[in-house]
Amino acid sequence: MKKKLLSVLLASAMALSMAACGGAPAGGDSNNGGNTQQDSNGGSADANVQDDGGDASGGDVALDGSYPAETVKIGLVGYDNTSEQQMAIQEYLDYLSEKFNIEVMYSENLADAEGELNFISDCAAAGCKAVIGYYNEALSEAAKTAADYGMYYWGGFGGNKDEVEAAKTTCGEYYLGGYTLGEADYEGGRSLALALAEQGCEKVVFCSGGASFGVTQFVERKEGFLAGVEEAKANGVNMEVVKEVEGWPGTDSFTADQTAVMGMEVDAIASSFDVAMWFQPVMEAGKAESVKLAAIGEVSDTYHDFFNSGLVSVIVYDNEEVVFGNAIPLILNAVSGNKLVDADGNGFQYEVQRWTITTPEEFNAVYDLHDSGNWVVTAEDIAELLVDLNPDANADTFKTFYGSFGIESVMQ
Amino acid sequence: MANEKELLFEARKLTKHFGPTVALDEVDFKVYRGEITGLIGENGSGKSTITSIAAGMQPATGGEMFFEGKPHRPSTMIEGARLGIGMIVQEQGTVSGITIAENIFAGEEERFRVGPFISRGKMNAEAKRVLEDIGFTGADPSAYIDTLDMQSRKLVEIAKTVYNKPEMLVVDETTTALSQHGREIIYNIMRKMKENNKAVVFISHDLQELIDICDTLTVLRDGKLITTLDKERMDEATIKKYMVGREMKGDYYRADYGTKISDETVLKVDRVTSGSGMLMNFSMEVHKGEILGIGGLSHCGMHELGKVLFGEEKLLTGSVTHVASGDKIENTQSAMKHGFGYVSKNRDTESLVLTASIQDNIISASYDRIAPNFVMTGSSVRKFVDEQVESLSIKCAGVQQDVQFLSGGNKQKVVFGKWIGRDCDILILDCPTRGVDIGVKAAMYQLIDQMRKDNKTIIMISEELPELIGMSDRLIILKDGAAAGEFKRSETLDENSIIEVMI
Amino acid sequence: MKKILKNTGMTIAIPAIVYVFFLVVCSLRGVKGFGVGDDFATIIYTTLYTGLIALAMSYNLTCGRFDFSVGSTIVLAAIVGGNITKENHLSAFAMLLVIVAIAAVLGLISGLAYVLLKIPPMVVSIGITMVYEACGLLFNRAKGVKMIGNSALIFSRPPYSVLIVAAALAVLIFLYNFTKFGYQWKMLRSGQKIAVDIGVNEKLNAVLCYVIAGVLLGLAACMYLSKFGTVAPEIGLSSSSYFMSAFLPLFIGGAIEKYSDKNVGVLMGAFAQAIITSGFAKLGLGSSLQTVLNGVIVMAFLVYTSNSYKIGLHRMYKEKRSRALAAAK
Amino acid sequence: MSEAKKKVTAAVGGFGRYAPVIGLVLVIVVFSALTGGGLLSVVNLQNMANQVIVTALVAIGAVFVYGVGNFDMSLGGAVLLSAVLGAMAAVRSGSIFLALAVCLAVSALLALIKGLFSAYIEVPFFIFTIVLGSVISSVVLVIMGSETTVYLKDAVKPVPSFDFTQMTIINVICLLGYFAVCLFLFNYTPVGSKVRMMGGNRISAKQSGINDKKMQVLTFLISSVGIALAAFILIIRTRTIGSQTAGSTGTDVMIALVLGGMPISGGPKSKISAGLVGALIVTVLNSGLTMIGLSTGVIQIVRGIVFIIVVLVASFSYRGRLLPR
Repeated sequence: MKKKLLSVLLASAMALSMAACGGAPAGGDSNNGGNTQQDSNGGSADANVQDDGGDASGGDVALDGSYPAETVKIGLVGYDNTSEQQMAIQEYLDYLSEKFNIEVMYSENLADAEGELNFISDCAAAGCKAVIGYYNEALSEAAKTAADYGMYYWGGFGGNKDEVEAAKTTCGEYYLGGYTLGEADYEGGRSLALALAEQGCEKVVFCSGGASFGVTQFVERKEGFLAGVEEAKANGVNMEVVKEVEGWPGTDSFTADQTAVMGMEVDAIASSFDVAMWFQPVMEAGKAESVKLAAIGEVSDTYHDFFNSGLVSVIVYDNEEVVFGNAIPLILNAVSGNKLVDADGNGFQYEVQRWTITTPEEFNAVYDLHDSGNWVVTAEDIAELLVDLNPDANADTFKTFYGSFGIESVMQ
Repeated sequence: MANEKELLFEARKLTKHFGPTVALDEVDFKVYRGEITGLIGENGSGKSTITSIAAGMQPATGGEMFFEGKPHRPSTMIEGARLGIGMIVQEQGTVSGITIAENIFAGEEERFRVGPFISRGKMNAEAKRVLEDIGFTGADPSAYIDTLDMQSRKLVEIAKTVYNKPEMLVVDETTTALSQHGREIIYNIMRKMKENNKAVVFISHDLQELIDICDTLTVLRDGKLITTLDKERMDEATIKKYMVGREMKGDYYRADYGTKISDETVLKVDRVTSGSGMLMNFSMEVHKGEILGIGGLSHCGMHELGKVLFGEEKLLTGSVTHVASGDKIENTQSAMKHGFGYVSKNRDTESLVLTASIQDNIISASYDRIAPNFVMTGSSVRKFVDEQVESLSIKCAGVQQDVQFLSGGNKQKVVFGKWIGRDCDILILDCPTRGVDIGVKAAMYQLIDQMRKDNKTIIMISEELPELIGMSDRLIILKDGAAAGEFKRSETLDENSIIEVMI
Repeated sequence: MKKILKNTGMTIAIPAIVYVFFLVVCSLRGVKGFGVGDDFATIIYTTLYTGLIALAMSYNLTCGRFDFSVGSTIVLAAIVGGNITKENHLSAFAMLLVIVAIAAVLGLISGLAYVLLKIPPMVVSIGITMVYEACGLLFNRAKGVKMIGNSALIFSRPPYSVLIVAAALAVLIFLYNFTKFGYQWKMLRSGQKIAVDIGVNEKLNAVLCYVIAGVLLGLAACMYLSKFGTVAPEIGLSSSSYFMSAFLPLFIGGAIEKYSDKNVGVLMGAFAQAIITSGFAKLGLGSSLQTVLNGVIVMAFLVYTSNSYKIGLHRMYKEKRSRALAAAK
Repeated sequence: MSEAKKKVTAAVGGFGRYAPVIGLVLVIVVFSALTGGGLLSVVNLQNMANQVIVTALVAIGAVFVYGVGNFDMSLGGAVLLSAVLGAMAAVRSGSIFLALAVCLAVSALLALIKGLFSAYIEVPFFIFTIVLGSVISSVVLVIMGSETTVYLKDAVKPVPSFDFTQMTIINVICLLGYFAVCLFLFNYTPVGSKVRMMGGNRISAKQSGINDKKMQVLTFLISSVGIALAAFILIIRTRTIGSQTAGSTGTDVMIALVLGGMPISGGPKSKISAGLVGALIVTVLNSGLTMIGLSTGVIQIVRGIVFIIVVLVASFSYRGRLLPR
């Protein structure tokens, strides 16, 4: 009898605590410590010339992790901890957390909206001030949950206009805005197809990855790719998708399709996720020269030698510093009380460029930069965009700065 | 004039307790080389206990054993076999899914090692020789043992024991389950062992068999050694006299005789053949308020009859009809609906859930009674269970205690409590007092008699003749699946006339 | 002689029937080139790869021990072994040894965990899977292993792949039929109590099963690594996807065992599974539809194997009933 | 078993019964220390309340299924199928009540299928559910076809959305309501006792008149209510149901049951509190580990080791000579 009493007692205790604190967080943002007005110690920093990689000539605050005074904890919602892009972002944010007093928490592999919302509420519990929606399944609902917990939310919902509007209404001041590459994933797929068309590839194989499993990111990339193929056909290149390979490597059906492709006359293999698992079969089939590989991928050592050897001809690359790194200045500004807002006073959507790398020189330019340990967007550049450190920083300087980055700018 | 044979095995003051029950009470037992020593006694007399302790199947509680003059205390069957004691038991000892040869040489594979290999060919050849040795030529040793029927599987087991060339071979009631051909094989083995100056301990119910084969016959009763008869004094009458011996204590069983049984039939069994076991075209009727005893050797089909009556056994032909309602009993639910109750022979695996509490076990047959409107309040459960625990005086540390921690007698009381609580009209009891000490047995008998007085019908299946004689109004004896004889309750009824029919 | 013919006939029956079935369906649907050329190469690879995993599982599953950590052992062995090979530029054969050794040790650990903790195998293997997957993630900072173009990756192509599986099969047939371990394993499978009473050391036998499974999984890891050149760590028990396709071969192997040898039976099952997958791919069925059909086939086999004893029982009942009726006349 | 051994097993068995609650308190104390009180902060308490819901609902229902000895690995699949079809119904009709009805109907249908296979066709239930799980997730993909994800916002009529407090209240009502019903069924009606007996020894349960076929179907139906509620809450809380929804629920529930002290093969030691206590332990464990900011790999190692330790403690009460299968 004691046992049953105990479990009923336990359940009611939990219910009481939930009901008690049920009402608290909705309204005020009592527990995120308000916005400590960090008054920068006078002397506006001289607007430094837009030279990337310049030394720390920004504001006179040393970028050694002491600013801002109170550590800003940030939660990053990620889909797959082992994906190249997410690891690249992690590396960049590690670099920034040495320069600024920020601490980034990464989610476990998330499979569904519920997991995403749970992680966001975990971040709140861990005292995060903001959430970076790198992976987003629940669209504006994720932003709303962050706002409910009094946390800022950064995320462009893949460029989906009405989602951004929805987020603005539901979250008000907590929505920081997000990048748009037009329809991010859709554009990614399209530029992949167009780049291959330019290189005169006609018979193309497309790996649709999670499209057949209903993962939105991959579905849009597939639609974009097919649209790109139609566009290429319209202006003269009779390009056609000869085979679609679904799913992930390791399953029997993927292996079967892969062998079938090796048996076909193919000009190029394009993949909506990384293309590394094709190197081995293509080389074994001795088609390294005849078949070009293209992917929405990363500038990383995996592709380095194969890009230079010509096996990989196209990489559609979202530079993690430009596309995702811009969350940091937005967050730091918001936390320090001078949130960057557009005309109507809300978080805003801003254009960013996606880099389509088609030549080894372009690839090596970015690769060597990273290899030598510095970055396209350095901490000093970010310091420029912080109102605390540079009073005349505002939404427009932010937009022009990040909007200007294309592959060419890196080449100078 | 027993010639002075060499003493092979001796047990001095061998005792064995199973909790409160005394299975062996300081027994001195000798086995000589070149002799077949018979052992006889009713179930629970301790004959299987002695031999299983000697073979190493279970440890003794007290006393010592000597084998070939050396102190003997085997901890496992393999150790016993290595020391030279082979044992053939009743239960199935072969492993299905592997070949006959693999069964014979189970655990002995090293014998056929040729370099890294264990040569299958050599093993099969040797197995063929072993089978021929005991005259069983019908099987190919490389075939799967599942292809053989029960009889032949037992012969394979015998071949395996003989192959280990034991100094002393124990045959424990194996002949009852075998056909005539199988029995011949065992008899030859025993004679050959005797010729090679080895020893055999032969346990059986079949008096005639014992008389033909054994040189000496030891009679056991209630864990005590009564006497040892040599060849001359071995005849059925004297054996039975010693076997029975127990004076019919008045208050032990039912005292009344000649009570009138109502001729209203409660249950009609019509030409029933059961799926398993030996039961074939069996018919009988059960009258209201009588104790119907059912006896016979352990494989005569009586246990399957118990399951048939309770709807547990698949019927190939015929039917069991509950006369009052005219319904046929197809499954346990319909049986219980008509007020049937069933106490199974293997209590721990079929009548009880050992890891569950006493309370859960007792209420497990009477949910409809305790919770008519689906709600089962703690108080109604407690009342129901306490009533049974008190009336049966079950010794326990509380109703929440696991049944596994109770003694044999108390476990049996819990089973009885389960069915008495349900207030069944017709109770099927299969070996109700098996493995229970004398004190609890007496209580059980009072209880059964009391139920009879409460006008309940009881069908008691038992392997113990004294119990059947003492308790039942009518007694049916089964042999090889068919009714071999029926006896009415009377003072003069004794075991001899029953055994006549039974064996 | 006749018996041998019957046995070999029955052994190859299932894969043959499946092959013919798909040949017919493909030709009806006008799909050319089923099971020829490259398709056949894939069928061979999938047969050997799934066969190795099914063989590894068969030694534990038939003894009632479901091992959840099959997938995580493959991943961890491939990642650790692959990186060691890459750093020290080992030869293909050396890589094989390293990966198989690591997998064998992993098998030993999960075997000892089961035997020493005496917890139901299903439960302990889930704990083990979590730990192995996490180690795979932490090793090389979640980058897994990338050995693309490395000269050691030769085990997915016929001469080598067939060689290592043939060698494994030979060893298994030897172990299964001619060693003490094999005899005792067969006894423990259906007669656990009797075997232990007789004195068979069940603990040693169980641990050996896990080590053998480890070795086989090591071979499978080499084949996977050679095929794709890269292995990413799995997390959150998702490594269970590796053994999904092993069920059908296990059941078919169980059915074929009487006619030849369990290990050959399991490989035949894997061969049938590979043909089915290749057939589906050829007919252009979507991958989700394939999983559904595969699942249905496995369920059908499940129902057959678990109820096949009833046929024998039924025959016995019928025979006894006729005997009873005859006696009653 | 020798006298001494019996006493030891009884004592450890007794301790075993309270181990889960002690485990829960221990986990709470350890992690609130490690997170400097953060674990029990107002925000985190309510965050955990939301996270415990799905696992707890399914785990409480699963106590019945595991209790009779059926090891069900397709719980995640069942939640997924109910959630997807429920969401589709919500989108087409705009009413959340229809969504709840569809969830209940779908999971009840699945329960009947499982009951059919486990009681009447007698297949090795454990392997059957693993295959069933993978088939369900593929069937969902076939059903969803091109739609890939169901968003409540494109519903015909705007589906009522719930703000934070309302959501928490709904969670509490569903969880405590379902827990109370299951507590009543398990401890105050014959159902619980029948489940315990069947799990302990199916032959003797059958011989006591317990209809094992009907009971198995009943346990699946009770568990299907928990699954339907979990699916419903998923729909109204996340308003987005994709094909990967409830991917990890199956294993989370099993871990929760084991941590809650539920014997894996069911039987008399099964307790309804195992579902709730276990789910709380898992949620506190996950939340605590995330808050300390460990990397994903380390979190899973800790979880794996805690899992094995708790199972070891719980398994002290049955120590046979033969290796468990």
